[in-house]
Amino acid sequence: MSSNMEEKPLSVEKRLTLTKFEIFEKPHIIVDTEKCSKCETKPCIKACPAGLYSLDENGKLVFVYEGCLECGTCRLICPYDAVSWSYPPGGHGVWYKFG
Amino acid sequence: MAPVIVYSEEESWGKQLLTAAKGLGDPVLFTFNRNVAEKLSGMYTRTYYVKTDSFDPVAISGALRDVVNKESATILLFPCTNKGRMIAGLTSGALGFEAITDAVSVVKTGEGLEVEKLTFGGNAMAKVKAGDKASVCIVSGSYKETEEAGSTGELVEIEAKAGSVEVEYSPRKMEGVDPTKADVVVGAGRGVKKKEDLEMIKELASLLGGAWSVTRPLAADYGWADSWIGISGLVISPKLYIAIGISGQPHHTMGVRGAKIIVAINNDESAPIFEEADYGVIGDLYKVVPVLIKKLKERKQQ
Amino acid sequence: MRVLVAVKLTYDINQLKFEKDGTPLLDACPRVMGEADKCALEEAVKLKDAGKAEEVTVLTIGSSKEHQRILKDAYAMGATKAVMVKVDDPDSLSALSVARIISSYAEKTGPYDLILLGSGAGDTHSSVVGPMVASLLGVPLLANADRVSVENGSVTIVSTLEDGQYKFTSKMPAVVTVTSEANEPRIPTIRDILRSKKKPIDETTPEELGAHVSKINIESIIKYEVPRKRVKIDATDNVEEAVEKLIKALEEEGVI
Amino acid sequence: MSEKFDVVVVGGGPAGLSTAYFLAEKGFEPVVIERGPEPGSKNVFGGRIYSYVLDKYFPGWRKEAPIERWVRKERMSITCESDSVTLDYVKHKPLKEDEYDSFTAFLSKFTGWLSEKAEEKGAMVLPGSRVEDIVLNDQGYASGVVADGEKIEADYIVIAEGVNTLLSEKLGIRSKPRLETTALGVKEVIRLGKEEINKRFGLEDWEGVAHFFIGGPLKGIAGGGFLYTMGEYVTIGAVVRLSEVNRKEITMKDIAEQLRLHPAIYRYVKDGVLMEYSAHLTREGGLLDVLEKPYGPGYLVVGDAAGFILNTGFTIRGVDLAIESGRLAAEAISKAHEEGKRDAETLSVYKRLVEESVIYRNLREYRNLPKFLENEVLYRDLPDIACEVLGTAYTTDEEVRRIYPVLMNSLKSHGLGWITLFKLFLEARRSI
Repeated sequence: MSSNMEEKPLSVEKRLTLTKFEIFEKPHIIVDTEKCSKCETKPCIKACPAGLYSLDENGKLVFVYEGCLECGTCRLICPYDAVSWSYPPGGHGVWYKFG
Repeated sequence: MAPVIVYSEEESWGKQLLTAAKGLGDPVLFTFNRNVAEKLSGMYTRTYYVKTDSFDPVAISGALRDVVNKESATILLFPCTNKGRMIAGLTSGALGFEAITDAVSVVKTGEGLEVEKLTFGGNAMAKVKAGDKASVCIVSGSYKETEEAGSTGELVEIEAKAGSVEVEYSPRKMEGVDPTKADVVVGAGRGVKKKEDLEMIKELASLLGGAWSVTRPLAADYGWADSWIGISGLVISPKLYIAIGISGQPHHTMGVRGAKIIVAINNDESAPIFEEADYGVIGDLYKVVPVLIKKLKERKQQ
Repeated sequence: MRVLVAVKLTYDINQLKFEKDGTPLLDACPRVMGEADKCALEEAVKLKDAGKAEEVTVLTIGSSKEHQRILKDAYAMGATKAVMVKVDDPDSLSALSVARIISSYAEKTGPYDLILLGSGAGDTHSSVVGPMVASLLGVPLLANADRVSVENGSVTIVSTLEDGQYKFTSKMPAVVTVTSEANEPRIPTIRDILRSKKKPIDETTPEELGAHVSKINIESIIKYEVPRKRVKIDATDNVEEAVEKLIKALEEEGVI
Repeated sequence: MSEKFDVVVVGGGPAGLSTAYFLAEKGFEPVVIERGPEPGSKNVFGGRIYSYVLDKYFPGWRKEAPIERWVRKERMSITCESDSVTLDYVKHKPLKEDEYDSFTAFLSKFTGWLSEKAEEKGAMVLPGSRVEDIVLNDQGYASGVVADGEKIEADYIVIAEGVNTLLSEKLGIRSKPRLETTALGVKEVIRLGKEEINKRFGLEDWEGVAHFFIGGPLKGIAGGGFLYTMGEYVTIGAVVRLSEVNRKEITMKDIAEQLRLHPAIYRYVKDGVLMEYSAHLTREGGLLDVLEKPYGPGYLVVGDAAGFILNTGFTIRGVDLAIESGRLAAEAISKAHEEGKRDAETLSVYKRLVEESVIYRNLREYRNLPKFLENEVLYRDLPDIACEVLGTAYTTDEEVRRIYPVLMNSLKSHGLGWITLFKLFLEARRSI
């Protein structure tokens, strides 16, 4: 996998492959997407530094937990308290080698 | 010339490794497959055929060791397959030879063997000096198959000593074509959501007159197939490989690097498989594959 | 029964990065206990849990803090003894040298009924060390186990090889190599981790074991890329057009 | 196993490990429970640590801590689309190693070192376990924790969870951080090699640069960018208020790359190898964010979890304050233990100690800064004005270009009058 940088932006997906993860089989963050359907601004999409929140073809909010940097932004920014947020179980999740 | 012993249980491997062996010395074949022995004995200087009822690695390696001693050979070549690695390890351990795996080229120099080999899951290529007594496992596709028949080689039949391992074998249930021999292979990965959806993959494979297979999780975790493509499974080198819904973990891509053309169909633009592909189709496989099948059918009718 | 498990500290190849000139940045690459090795250890600990094994000794070759860490992790998973064979640069040992160290240790501290290893390391993936250990010790090899069962002094494994599925059975002692499909290694609880903290790590050296070792002579190591065309075809909007483009390209390549 | 510990520290970051270090020094046997697979594996910061605190408590640290570079150059840039204005502060006098007052580091590695120090003193560090809850006894005293489903008892609990302190929220002593005073930092680690870094930044040996900037890709956004030189690497990143993300057109996942490709930065990191991408929250409320009662029956709160973090406008200080709060927590627990008590009243000595310490001295001094930093003028107008004025000053051709009229025009076009500027100046004087 190449991480040599060129003069164009690297997608966040690509950048996330450079960070080490010990992914747990179950998600540590659960999003109640029912609540999201009421939310007009959906700030999570803009705010998540890993780009894990997006909309599907039907305009429904989709969240994936693999690649979560555990920053906690979505927990704070969600105006509808739709994000049940916790840390992954011991030994799992993001593993910063530099930090 | 000093003898170079090739271990092979398959015709195609026997021909690839013969090409490699010729550059190193006098090729001698060792096999427990009678068919292979008969077909290839005309190409090798000598062929040892071991009679055995089952694949007991210890018993087979014992027979090979006897042959190595008899021939006073110092270079052994193996296919870089699971079985090849087992026999290479057992034999080299007993003989005190070094074993180098994942080799793509082997050259003899004044100081011994110089081997180029893949490492770090195929992400890197290392050049190593292997000394003068070594077993080398060669990656499929590194050498072209030779068709040259030499003079009628000698065929020696030997018996393997009974081993202590009981072996039960159930052959791979082959639906259609063998991926290791096909010109076209269609591979399915985790992007394929349900087992029933494999039908679409199989249809595409049969339209192209080729074989289908899957990645390791689909075979080992979900049980959708008996074998998989990758460094720990089947290593293939078809003319065309179509990777469908495959992200491209190094262990998978290393198994398909011998392919002439690789096509990847995946909706994740950042999937590493695109780095390994000649043609990367970015799109939903559930939309792309049906259209591909439709167009190929139209093309056939024309 | 006594079980010996050999584990390797491997580079996480998914995290391996390269300098512009292709030199691998190994110093910056995270290292972990081999995935398959961890499954081998899990099999051993399962035997202990089932009351079939009394001793589970875990051995690794190396001398770094990370080697210590994986041995502590092994204790936390349930190993009863951890051994570090001190070698400064274990990655430069040849497969044969590694096998000699493991088999010498087994001979010196044995007999062991079962010697378990991962079927291959995530980084080098040679898969020859287990077979070599078997032949050095002169015991049967059962390799590439997707499933392991031990009953009445015999071990049976199921293995998927190129041409089908094999079931191998043999009396113990035996060497068994385990694939990463064999099980899901346990996640230690805090009490396990707490206990592991207090356990000592035995140290020895290849010399003490009388194992003759040699280094492999690596002349160069460089990023490897198969030259590919990397033509992108966008099928997110117009699938029909994209597929036509693909078929045309494959026709021109002469592969369909 | 019915083991009971003196002290359980939740979180193996700088604050938690320091608490354990100082406790162990006093003869306690603290246990640090860290959810990451190794100490430091969940830690992220910008890149700089101040020396004074280590000088005080860790003799010999300059020889053994994982120091990347000693900071010799401080830079501050106001960045526009195509040009920037930079203030460069360099210490010219040759410095001995023990004279540098700050250094760059990777926090994961630094924390790993702190963990070793704590263990040397006799603390036990248990990575790989997540604390889910604090156990309260009948009298409402914290008496243990639940980690990955198992209960561990202790006389004292120290909460060192960092910015997302879920346990404090569960205890009801803290509410969720507010968007207005919380910022998201994103960061990239780029490998360039030591020699190349020295060449590009005009450095010698292991000297380093700390570079802070506003504007550029962050134009009009309350936040700043940073660049630190590490031994073989450069780290770049941006820190942006969450309320800004809410209000403005800004996509956090792209910010780091926009920063990297901005001409003011790209020239420094060109041809590097990207090694890691990370993100972390930080508090920016200063004194407003500090926990009013960082103590309670049987527990104390330290470091980031207690709000001991300081944004000076140029840099965010956390590690030094975390270490200091760990020392004071150890002090407080030791005192309480001598008296055989664990009630809130006895443990409140911690708060008094903190108030007398370097932590409060600084937080108090900078208490008006967060408000000042909310001024949009700083991010929206200042970069343009600065670049326009200096752009004129340094342009010479046949035209007559005087600076003053340009300044006046520039101010006018940004709708800034003297009164606004004067107010801003007064505010700045009170804050910085």
